Order: sequence, then C-alpha cells, then structure tokens
Amino acid sequence: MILDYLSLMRFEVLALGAVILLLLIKVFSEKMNISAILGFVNFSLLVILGASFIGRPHGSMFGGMFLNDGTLMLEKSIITFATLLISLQANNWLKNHSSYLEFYLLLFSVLIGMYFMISSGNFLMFYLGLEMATIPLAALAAFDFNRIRSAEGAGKMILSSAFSSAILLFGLSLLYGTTGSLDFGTVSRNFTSGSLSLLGLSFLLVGFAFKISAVPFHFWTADTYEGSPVAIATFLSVVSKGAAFFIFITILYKVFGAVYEKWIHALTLLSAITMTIGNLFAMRQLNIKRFLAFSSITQAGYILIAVASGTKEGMASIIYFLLIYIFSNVGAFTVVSIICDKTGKDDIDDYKGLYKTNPKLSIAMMIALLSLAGVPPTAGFFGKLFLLTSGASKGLIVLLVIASLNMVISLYYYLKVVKVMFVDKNENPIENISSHISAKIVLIICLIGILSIGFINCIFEYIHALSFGI
Amino acid sequence: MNLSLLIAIPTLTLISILFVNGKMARVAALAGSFVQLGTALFMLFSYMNLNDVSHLAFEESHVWFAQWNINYHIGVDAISIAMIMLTSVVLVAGVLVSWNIEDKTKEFFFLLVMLATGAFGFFISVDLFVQFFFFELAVIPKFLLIAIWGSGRKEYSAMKLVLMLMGGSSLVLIGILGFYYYSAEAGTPSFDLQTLSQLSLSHEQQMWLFPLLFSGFAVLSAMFPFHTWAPDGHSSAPTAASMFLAGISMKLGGYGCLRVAVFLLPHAAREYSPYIIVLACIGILYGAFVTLKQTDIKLMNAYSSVSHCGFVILGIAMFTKTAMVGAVLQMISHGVMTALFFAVIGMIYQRTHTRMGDEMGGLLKVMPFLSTVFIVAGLTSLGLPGFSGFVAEMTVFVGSFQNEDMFHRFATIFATASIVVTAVYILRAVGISLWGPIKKKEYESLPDASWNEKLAAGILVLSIVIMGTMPLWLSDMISKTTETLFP
Amino acid sequence: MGDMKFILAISFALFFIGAYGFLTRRNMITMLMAVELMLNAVNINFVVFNKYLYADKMDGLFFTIFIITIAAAEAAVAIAIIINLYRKFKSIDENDIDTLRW
Amino acid sequence: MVNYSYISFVLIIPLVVFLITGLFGKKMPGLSGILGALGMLGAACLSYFVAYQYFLVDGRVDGIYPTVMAFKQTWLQFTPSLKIDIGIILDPIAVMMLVVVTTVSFMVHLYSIGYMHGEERYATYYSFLSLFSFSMLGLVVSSNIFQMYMFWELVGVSSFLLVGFYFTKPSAVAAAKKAFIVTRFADLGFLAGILILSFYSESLDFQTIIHNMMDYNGTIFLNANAASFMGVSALTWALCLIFIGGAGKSAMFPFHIWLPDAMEGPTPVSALIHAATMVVAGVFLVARLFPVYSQVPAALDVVMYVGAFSAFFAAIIACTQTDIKRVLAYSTMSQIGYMMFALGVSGYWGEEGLGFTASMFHLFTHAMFKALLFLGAGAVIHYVHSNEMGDMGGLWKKMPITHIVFFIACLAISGVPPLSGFFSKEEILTAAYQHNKIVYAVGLLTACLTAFYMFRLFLMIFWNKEYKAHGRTEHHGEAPMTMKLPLLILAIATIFAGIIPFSMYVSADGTAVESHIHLREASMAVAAGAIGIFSAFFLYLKKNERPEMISSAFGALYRTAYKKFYVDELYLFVTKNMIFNFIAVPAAWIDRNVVDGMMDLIAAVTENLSDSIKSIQSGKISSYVMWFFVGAILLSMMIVYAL
Repeated sequence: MILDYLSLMRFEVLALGAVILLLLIKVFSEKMNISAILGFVNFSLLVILGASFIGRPHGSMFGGMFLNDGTLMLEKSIITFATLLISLQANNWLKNHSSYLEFYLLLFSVLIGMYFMISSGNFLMFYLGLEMATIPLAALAAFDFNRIRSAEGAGKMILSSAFSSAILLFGLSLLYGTTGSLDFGTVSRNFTSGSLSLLGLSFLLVGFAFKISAVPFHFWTADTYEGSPVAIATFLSVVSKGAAFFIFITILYKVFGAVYEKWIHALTLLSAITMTIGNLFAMRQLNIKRFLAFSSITQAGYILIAVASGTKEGMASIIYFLLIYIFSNVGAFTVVSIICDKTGKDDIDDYKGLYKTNPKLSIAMMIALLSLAGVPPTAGFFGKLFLLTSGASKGLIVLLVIASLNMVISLYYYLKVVKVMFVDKNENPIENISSHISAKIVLIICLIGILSIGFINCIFEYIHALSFGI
Repeated sequence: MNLSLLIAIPTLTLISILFVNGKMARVAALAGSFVQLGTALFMLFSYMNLNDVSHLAFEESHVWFAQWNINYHIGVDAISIAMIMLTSVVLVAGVLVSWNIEDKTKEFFFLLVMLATGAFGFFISVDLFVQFFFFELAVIPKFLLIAIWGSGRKEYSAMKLVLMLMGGSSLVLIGILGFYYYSAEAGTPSFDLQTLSQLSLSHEQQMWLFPLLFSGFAVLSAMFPFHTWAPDGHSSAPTAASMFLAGISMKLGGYGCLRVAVFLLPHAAREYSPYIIVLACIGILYGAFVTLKQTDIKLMNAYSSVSHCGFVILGIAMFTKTAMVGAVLQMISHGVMTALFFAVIGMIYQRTHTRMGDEMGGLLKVMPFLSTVFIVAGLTSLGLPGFSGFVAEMTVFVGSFQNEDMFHRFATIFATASIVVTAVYILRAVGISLWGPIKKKEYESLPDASWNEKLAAGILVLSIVIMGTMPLWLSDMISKTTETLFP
Repeated sequence: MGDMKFILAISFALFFIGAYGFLTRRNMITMLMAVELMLNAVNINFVVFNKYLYADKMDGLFFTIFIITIAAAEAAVAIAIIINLYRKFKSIDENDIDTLRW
Repeated sequence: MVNYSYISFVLIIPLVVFLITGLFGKKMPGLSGILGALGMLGAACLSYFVAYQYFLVDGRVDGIYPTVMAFKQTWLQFTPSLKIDIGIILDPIAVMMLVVVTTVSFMVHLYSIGYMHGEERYATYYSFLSLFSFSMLGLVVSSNIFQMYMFWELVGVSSFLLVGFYFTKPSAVAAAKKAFIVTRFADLGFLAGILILSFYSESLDFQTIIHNMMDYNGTIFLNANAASFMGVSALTWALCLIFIGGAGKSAMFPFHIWLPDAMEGPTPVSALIHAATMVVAGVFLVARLFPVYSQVPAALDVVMYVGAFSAFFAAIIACTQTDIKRVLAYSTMSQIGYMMFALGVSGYWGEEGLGFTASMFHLFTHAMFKALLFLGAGAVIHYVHSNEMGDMGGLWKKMPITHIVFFIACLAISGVPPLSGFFSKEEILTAAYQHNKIVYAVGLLTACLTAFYMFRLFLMIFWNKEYKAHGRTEHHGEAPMTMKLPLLILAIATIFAGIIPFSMYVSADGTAVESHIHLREASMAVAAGAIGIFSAFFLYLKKNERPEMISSAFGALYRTAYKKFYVDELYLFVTKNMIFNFIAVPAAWIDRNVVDGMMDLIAAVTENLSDSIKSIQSGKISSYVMWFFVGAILLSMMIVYAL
C-alpha cells in the first residue's frame, strides 16, 4: 500500500528527499566539495528522470486531490529533463556563486511545486502547486544579488504574480460558489454557463495567461528574463512555461471542455495578439536575453493555436512542441550563458563576429535559433507545423493566416542574430571561449535533439498515445 | 530505381563534407554531385523505359506521422524528372564554378549542397507536408550564402530575399493547411497530393485557396509584382548562389504553381487565369524593359530572369496542354541558361572586378572562351533556334495561341513582343562588354577560363544544345504527363 | 440568501478597491497591501459561499486558510525583494524602478 | 523516282565544317579556309547534281515538277496536328536556291582565302561562314514553316556574327546590333503570322498549309477567311504579318535601315549574305507561300506596293551615296524591291504566273551579278584601303581584270541585252505592265536610275580621274588568284545565265510556261537603262563640275536623299527617345521605387509599428498591471457576453 503510494508520488518523493538531503548538507557539512554537491544534484535529477521509466502507475491520492497517470508522468519527466539540462548549464556559473546550495534548494522546491501543480485533481492542490512553483522562483530571479537588474526583474515578477494570483483566486472563488466544489470532476459536472461561473472561468484563464506570459499579461516576462541569471531565465522560459501549459491544457480540456464554444474565441484572440505583439517587440531588441524572452512570448502564441484546437492531436503537438522548444531554447540560452559567464556580455551587438572566434558556439546558436524560427531540417519546423496543423484541422483559418505572417517576422529577427554572428565584422570580438564540460554536454544533447526529434516519428506517436482531447 | 537515393546521396555528401577537412570539402561536393547526376540520369533512362506512365513512377510511401496522415510519399513524373535533371546539372556546375572559394570553403559547399538537397526533395515528394519541408530547407542556405559570401549590400539583399520568399511560403502554408482542413471535413485529413486532387471542393473554397497557393509559389518564381527579391538578391549573391537561385529555386516556384496550385485547383485556376495572364504579360514585357536600362550585367540577367519566368507563368495560365509543356520546357531551359549566364558573369567578374558592362569592352579578344560562352548564353536567352530557349518559348507561344478568344491571343502577341526587347538588351550587353575596343590596359593580360570553369560551362552548354537540337523526347515525355495531370 | 448577496457585494467591492489601490499606488509596500485586500475579498467569497451554499463541506474554509498562509509566504518573499530593491535604488517607488523596459 | 536522301549532305557538310573550324580552328588556322572552301565545293557539286537530276533526269510528272520530300523527321510536336518537322523539300525554287546559294557561297569561300589572309580570327571567320551556309541551305529546303523560321533566325545570327566580325570597331558593333535587332523586330511579325496561319490551317507543314488553303470550299479555308479582326480576315493578317518578316530580312522599306550599315562586315560577307543570298530570303518566303498569297489579293497588293516603293526609294538614295558598298547595298535593296513587286503582280495559274517566274529569275541572275559586283568592290577596297569613291578613280589601269568584270556586272544590272539582267528585268517589267501600270512606271523609272547610279559608281571607281596612291599600295594591282578566279567565274555566269529557259523550270503552279521577249516592254526597259547609262557617262566620265551643279540644283531633295530620307534618325528617335526614355527608364524607376518600394514599405511599416508600440512596455509595474487588468476585463467580457 505504502509502496503503491510511493510509486504514485515518486517524482515528488524523490525531489523532496533531495531537498531534505540538501538541507542536511547545508546544516551539517558546510565545507563540502562544491563539485560533489553539483554532482549529487545532477545525479538526483537523473534518478528522478530515470524513475519515470519504471512502471506506469495510474491512480489518485488524497481523495482525488492528487492524480497520476502516464500523461502526467510524461509531462513531469519532460520538465525534469529540462531542469537537468538547466542544472548542467548552470554548473559553471554556480561554482563561482556563494549560495549554490540555496539555489538548488529553491530550484527543487519549484520543481516539487510544479509536480504537484501538474498532478493536481483539485483547485486547492492546483493553487498550492502554482504558488509553490512561483514564489521560490521569484527568489531565484533575484539570485544575482549584486546586479541591480536582477532585483528589479524579481520585483516586477513577484508583484505581477501576486496580482495575478489574486485574480486567479477570485476566479476560483466564483467557480467554487457556482459549482460547490473544488474537485475538477465535480466542477466540470456542475458547471453551468451562468455569467458568474463564466467570470470565474475567465479569471482563471487570466491566471494561466500570466503564467504562460500571453499578451497583455506578459510584461513582466522580458524584464525578468533580462534581469535574472541566465539559468533562471532559461528555467522560466522552458520549465515554468511548460508546466503551466501542461496544467492549462489539462484543466481546460478536462474541466471546461464542455464549454469549448465559450472560450475558443478568447483563446484565439489571445493567441493572435500574443504572437503579433511578441514579434513586434522581439524585432527591436538589443539584449539577447530580452530578445529570447520576446521570442518565447511569440512561441507561447503559437502554442495557443493548438490549445484552441481542443483536439487530441492538438495536445500531442503541444507536448511535442514543448519538448522541442526545450532543446532549442536551452540550447540558445546555454550559448548565452557560456558567453555571459566568461565575458559578462549579453548584448546582441557583442555577438558580432562570433563565428570567427567561436565557430562551434555560433553554429549551435544558429541551429537553436533556426529551430525556434521553425526552419527545416530542425525539429522546430515539425513542432510548429504540427501546432498549425492541429489548428487547421479545426478550421481556425484566420489564426493560421496571422500565424504564418508572424513566422515571416520571426524569421527576420532570428536571422538578424545569425547575421550578426556570421557576417558582421567586429574590431573587438569575444575571444575564443573553451566552455565547461557540462555546458558542452548540454549543447550536444540539445543539438542532437533539435536535429533528430523531428524525424523520429515514434516520439510523437508515444506522446499522441498519451494525449487526450476535449 | 529507388527514388530515396536522390535524397540519400546529397545527404551523405553533406555528412562527408562535415567530416573532411578544409579544401577536401570541394572534392567531396564534386564527387557527390557527380554521383547525383549519374543517379538522375539513370532515373531518366529507367523512366523512359517504362511502358505505363499514366501514374507516378518509382512510387514509394511510408507512414511518417500516422496521426496527421503524413506519409513519406515520393514518386516522379516527367515534370519532376525534368526538374531533377536540371537541378543535378546546375549542382555540378555550381560546385565547379565555386572551386576556388577561399573563404570558409567547407561551409560554402555544405550550404550549396544543402540548397540542392531541398530542391531534390521538393521535386520528388508527393506529400504536401514533405514537400513543404524540403521547400523550406533552402531558407538557411540562401540566406547564409548571400550574407556571408556575397558582395555589395549583401545583408540587406539576403534578408529581403529570404523574407520575401518566406512570405511566399507562408502563403503556401496557409493554402496547404486550408486543404488539410477541407480534407478533414470531408472525412480523412490528408496532405497527399493524389488524395487531395480527388477532393471535391466548392467554388468558394477553391476561390480562396488558389490565390494563396499560386501567389505563394509565384513569389519564388519571381512573378510580377513579387519579383523584387531577384534583382537585389542576385546582385549581391556569390556566383554559385545566383546560379542556384535562378536556376533551381525559381523553378521550385514554377513547379509548385503547376504541380500543386493548378493541379489541385483546376477550376479556380481557370477562373483566375485572366488575371494571372495579365500579370505574366506585364512581367514579361516590364522585366524586359527594365533590363534594357541596366548596365550591371548581373542585374541585367536578374531582370531578364523575371521576364523569362513570366513565360512559365504565362504558359501555366494559358491552360492548354501545349502551353503547359512549354512552361515546363521554359523552366528547364531558363534554369540551365541562367545558370550558365550567372556562371560566366561570375567568371568575368572574378577577372575584371567589375560587373558594369560599360566598364568592360573588348573582352572577346582577351578571353575568347568565356566570351563565347557568354554569347551562347545570350543567344539562348533571346531564343535562338538550336538552343533550348527557342524550343521552350515557341511551345509556350503556339500553346497559348490555341486559345480561340482575342484576349488570349493578344496576350500571346504581347508576350512574343518581348523577344525583340530581349534581343536588344542581350546584344547591347554583348556589344558593350565583349565587343568594342578594350577599355582598360590591365584587361589585356587577363587569363581565360581554367579547367573547372571550362568543365562547368561545357556541361551547361551541352545541356542547352541537347535540349535545343533534340527536344522531341523531352517534350513528348512531358506532354504525356500533362495529359494525365490535366485530362 | 439576502445576506450572502450583500456580503458578496462587499467582497466584490473590496476586490476592485484592492485592484484600484494596486494600480494607483506608487509605493511598492502599499501595492503589496492592495494585493492583500484583493486576497481578502477572495477569502470572504470562499467563506460566504461555504457558509451559505455548501455548508455540508469545508472546502471553502480550507481554501481560505491556505490562501492566508501562502499570502504570508508571498509577502515575505516580496518584501525581501523590495528590501533588496531599496538597497539598489534607494527607493521603493515603482516609478523609479524602470531600468528594464522596451 | 530517284532517292534524293543524299541531299542531306548539302546541309551536313557545312555543319560539320562549322563545328570543326569552330572548335579546333585555332589549332590549324591555315587549314580552315581550305577545308571550308572544299566543303562548299562538295556541297555545290551535290546541288548541281540534284538540279540535274531533278530538272533533267526525273523531269515532270503529269506536266508539273513534283515536290519531293527528300527527308523528314519530326523535331518537336506541339499538338497532334502542329509539329515541327525537319525536312528537306525539293521543288523548283528550292533546287534553284540550292544552286544559287552553294555557288555563291563557294565563290565567297574561295575568294576569302585571299581576302582574309593574315586575319587573326581567320578560322572563326570560316566557321561563321560555314554556319551561315548551313543555315541558308536549311532555310531554302525547309518543308515546314517553323523550320524555316528556325533557319531564318540562324541566318540572322550568322549575319550578326559576321557583320560584327571586326568587333573592336564600334561602328561594326553598332551595325551588327542594328542588323539583328531590326530583322528581329520584323521576325516578330513573322512569328505572329505563323501562329495565326498555323492555327487556322491546322498545320505547320508547307504542303499541308498550301493544300488546306487552296481548297476554296474546305472548312479550313472558309474559317480562316471568315475570322476577322478589325475588318481584315485572319488569313490576310497572317500573310501580311509573315510578309513583314520577309520584308525585314529582305530590307524592304521601312525595315531597310540595317542593310547599308551591315556593310561594316568583311566585303565577301556582304557579297554572300547581304547581296546574293540572305537578303532574298524574304522573296523566297513569299514565293514559298505564293499559292496561299495568290488566294489573298490584298496581301499580294501589300507585297507589290512595298516592293515597288522600296525599289524606287533605294534607287534614289543610291544615286547620292559616296561609299561604294553603300551604293551597292541600296542597289541590292532596290533589286529586291523588284523581285518583291514582281511577286506582287503575279497570279497563280499558267501565264498569269509570269511575275513569279520573273521574280525567281531575277533572284537567280541578281545573285550572280551582285556577288560579282561586291567581290569586285572587295578587290578594289582591298587595294585602295578605302570605301569612299573620292579616294578612287582611274583604277582601270591598275586592275584591268576587275575593271572588266565590274563593267560586265554593271551592264547586267542595268538590263543591257544580252546579259542576264536584261532577261529577268524585262520579264518583271512585262509582268508589271500586264498587272498594274503605275508599278510598271515606277519599275521603269527605277531601271533608269539603276543604270545611272551603277555607272556613276563604275566610272567614279575606274575612270573619272587619275589614280593617286595614298600610301603603300603602289606596287601591286590585281589581287591573288584565289580572288580573281571567283570574279571570272561569276562574270561568265553573269553573261550567260540569262539564256537559261527559266520559265520552263520555275513557275508558280509548276507547269511549264513559254516565255517570250515582249518587244515593246523590252525596248522601253533598254531605253530606260540607256538613258541612265548615258547620263552617268555625261556626268562622271571625266572629273567636272556638272554633278555639283545638279546636286545643288536639287538642293533639299538631294540632301534628304543623301541623308537617306532621315529614316535612321526617325528610328533612333523612336527607339531611344520614346521607347528607352519613356518606357525603359520609367519602368526601371518604378521597379526600384514603386514595386520594390512596396516591399520596403511593408518592412518600414512593421518597424515603425514596432517602434511606436514600444512605450507600452514602459518598465513600470503599475502600467504593466494596468494592461493586465484591462486585459482581464476585456477577456472576461468576451467570455461572459460571448463576443
């Protein structure tokens, strides 16, 4: 019995174990070798990831508050995998940082929060997970204590987030009021399209829109990405966004699937505005992190197309896209972090002539950016096309028109960065950087992922088998 | 004949370019492109030995993404075979022409072969998704080839070119997705060309899908008024990239217009054909007149490509079988001819360091081989019998004239008028740059073509002459396919 | 039921007053307080719904308790960050904190 | 019926010579001339043999010479009925043209060995010459109108290459371009004509076209006549357009402007291409389609008037020119005008076809004496190193043989009996007299002018004054043997060609027609020639003041004629000032600024939009939250009120 529960909650339990161990280390052996700790952390992430491959439990706990099944396992292992990549990417940076242990404590807490959020079967659990995934993240965003921007970004994030949770909670209270329950299943059954419950639904949507940084709820994103340490920006753009999307789809499809007609237009509009505004801002950015932030906003807009489709294929392509997006974005951010660590430069203009001095880094960056742009043969092409196709199968033609035009604009700014690296001349280029082994591993994994995932159909088939529609 | 070889060989070439060092890349690229040419020739002969050509040849279909009903479905008909031949010839020539690239040799050849790979894949695939994949594969190579190895305002041109082409392909994408939607509504969603052609769409559906698909592809084939990427792109691109752009890439557009847009939506195509014809005629004459004004010979050829590709569009829109055959012939002919033209212009530029026709002069005396090749290309361009251009243009004209009404007739006559303007600008270019007294002292000691340049030009000239003197097999082969495509 | 509507009106008002406060105040601590107002509106909602409509279960009340707890945690982190901001900017006026923009 | 397939060697030999000399000529410069000449000799012998076999051995079948298809191979198929066959057709005019072309071509090849000796691009010259011969021969044996168009273009380009042979001379470059472009413009008419004709006659094959169009009651003919555009039937349009093509190649007014300039080419080339063979292609084209033309009087009238006008117009200009090659060029144009209007006045059946026969006959004789004149002029230029009459005079002592042959040729062209020109010209005038008196009068006047300017030319070169050498040419007079021999052969041909009973062999409908000398017309023609000759002698035998007085008496007319009636200037104005400045330049501007500007505008608008909305990301949390709040409200309104 207890083993069954442990098996059901294996991610959470293992992560919790890691947190406790880290705390114990913190308390008892302050002087422990930094490499050993980093090794331990990465190892435990690996263990968590590995745990997902043993068996496929299906069940619920705490009276339906906590659910687990294959889909959720997949989603969790995806974000764990991304976290592992980010952890490896951050290793070099953390070695020179005094509070690396706290970093991991917070990171694991966030991860646990996300696990619970994804697995939730009840709005209470969902809310707890959400806050647990947000509040430590704000602390992480402020982790570069000495940099003025880090604090500013974190401040904006925590305040926006507080406002957003207030709205979300207000929505939840209305839902509770109209349906009499917080349980997903009951809410779904009792949901009537009264204006109060619809108001509740829309406030809930707003909360999600904030987490996935859809326009106009996105303003904190760019500032926070730019301000926070690269690893946290990566985490925000990949894991945080991914987890939010996972639970978003789950709730939207499972709980509000019946009132598809009600939210589809709002979602369509949200998607259109998000990609357009994201693009318009991305094209004028000078800071590479800020640029990637707006690019990630645009990507969220594309993902929303598939969300709006409400089909099984749509969900599969979202998960698939997020997987590809992890590889692409982590790849791009890893290059940024390598350069930022060594030189502290993070303006696009600093990348001028990068190809001359660091050909491998520039090629990796180019491939990652092209994958974000959705240009073949990178996996991004497949991801993006699947998103659009799932929209097409529902006939969201207007949205598709906007999306394809936006793809042209986005190609423009990705290529602009490529141009800067490959074509522009620089009197004073970034010197040749021999990157840390762990960063190299991340880059290699990302490149292999970017270049191969699109062609391997079994990955998509696997995801598809675990997906569901309305 | 296993068609996948046509993708496998360039892919292997790409990989081998990655793993050899430095200058060996060009050897790998050359070897790969020759093997590809051989394979393409083998395919051509196997196709000609087939008895039944009423359906796709060497068809192969593997499920790729079952959930979307995306299949790796490939197969060829005469049109695609012609295009593949064209691509492999231009590929060999392009590699040869770039033999002496000093700067980033490996990357250059990698991108060059990648560009061709996209074209090969595009021509053999029958599934719209797969086709679109290969269609877009060329984006990066195009951009980087121009932006890194180009000259002049290269970044601007590269960006403009890629964005305009991307704009075109986004229109195509919408069209494809629209088809997907309608096929999903009708039962099974599909990307397959064959399946989609069976789909019966309503008038309105056809009417909005067609302009997207057609104009999307037409951007690539430089139809007026979407042609402005061509002059900028070509004037900045390195020689081989220009050859590929005009010789292969533009053909992707024409092929798409014919084999996708018109094939899938014949009804709407007929409805829209008057507008397309008007645009094509404007493009033909306007391109020719703009060419008249140019003194940069590369720019001149870029604009003349606009004019020549107008014939492709015209032939397609004229909707007679002969005109369509003519359009295909024109694609091949223009592909080889313009590749030759750009190649020789590049070679001359390497020596004289100017592309301004009026700064040259008397080059025939110092480099007879290159000048002769230039003249051959020019004569092909102005449609001299014995070269490929004549065959293609005449087929378009005769085919166009089979339409009985005055509108089509007048359009045809308008289009034919361009042959005079073409003659004027070609002769003008020959007159100012190759003939006349030698303008600069240093030109007198310029060397003539080297072995690789001779080989490249030789292969292209040979193709032009073969097509120009023995066109029957080719036009027969193509017309059989058009008959099955547009019964 | 009449009571409930009355109380709901108050909670709605409270919510929007909180939002208004958040939007108009420039001091970051005050903004945080405004959020607390909004959260309190939510709490009232939960309690009221639970009491009047679904008295058989305690969902709403539990939720309220969790909200209060988490609000405290949130405030703690937020204030920590605001302190950090004050160290850097020598101000907690949000108008001064706009180095990251556009 | 004998197998004529060996005739394809007439085409193959020059083609092979072209390829060999073109590809390997550099390595064996001396050989290429000999190779070319031998090749053409072979081709000429083959043609003679064909002529012998065709006319004398096989002879008539059922009273007419049969049309033999010696070779036929489909080259390109447009539609089931429209296809280009590469074929060799043998009928009287084709065989006659074979003889003419190979003969003159051989003469020119031979002559060039001496004339072009020491030239740097000697081998290239011969390869171009062979290319021309190949194309011209292909043209005359064409069985298919499209085949003819193809070879038509090929002769055009060989002419272009040969005119531009001295490519370092800007004037030669300009002339070559002009020659090609003007004829190309006319070819546009030809092409359009082919399109129309082929559509209505449902064939591209000459025999089928003729067969279909001669069938008065067939649907094809009726359709072609019924379909009309701007009140003119489709058939008439087609024929007129085709005639435009012919007029371009044959330098008829107003497409004549390229011909005088084309004299920039080497003189043997002028003899071959711009006098004897290529320029008569237009006449040949009309003759080839003559059965169809004879159905459409309107089209034939156009041919007639254009021909007559050109003949007269060119003759006037020729009287004023001082460059000897230009005089000859205008004389060529004038003579071709003769041939044209002869066709125009002709009918089809039997005796009515006199004009056709006369035209072909004149084509034949003209080829001989005009080639002779040009080669003679070439010899003179070779010696004097100048084209200007003013630099010559009194050359008879220096070059007696050239003097004699030139004299013979001048007599022939002036129509003095019993030289060949007399017979053909007399026949033309007779035909014109029977058909249209005005044209006849013009023809007569032209004959007079012809005699005048030819003898003016002759006298200015060989008499008029004592020759004063300019520079180094004192030591030798006559050209080498390779140059003299062709002159002599052509002189003999010029003298005796007239006695061939031409009308027995060549006639419009293929039947044999007795030709007579009509005493009245003949004497009028001779009288006209005599007047011309005598006035030339009166003015130019010795240097005197009379020419000056006459030219000043004519004043404006003289100047206008000297300036070639300003046709060139008009063309230049239209092409440069109107087409180039008002179409090409604005088009280029529009392309850069409007069409391309649109694209740049889209980019600029996007950039501006991006710039103008940047302020919403103000960096202040309150504004962020403001947007957030507004967004939340709007979103809820959308959902709640189902907008």
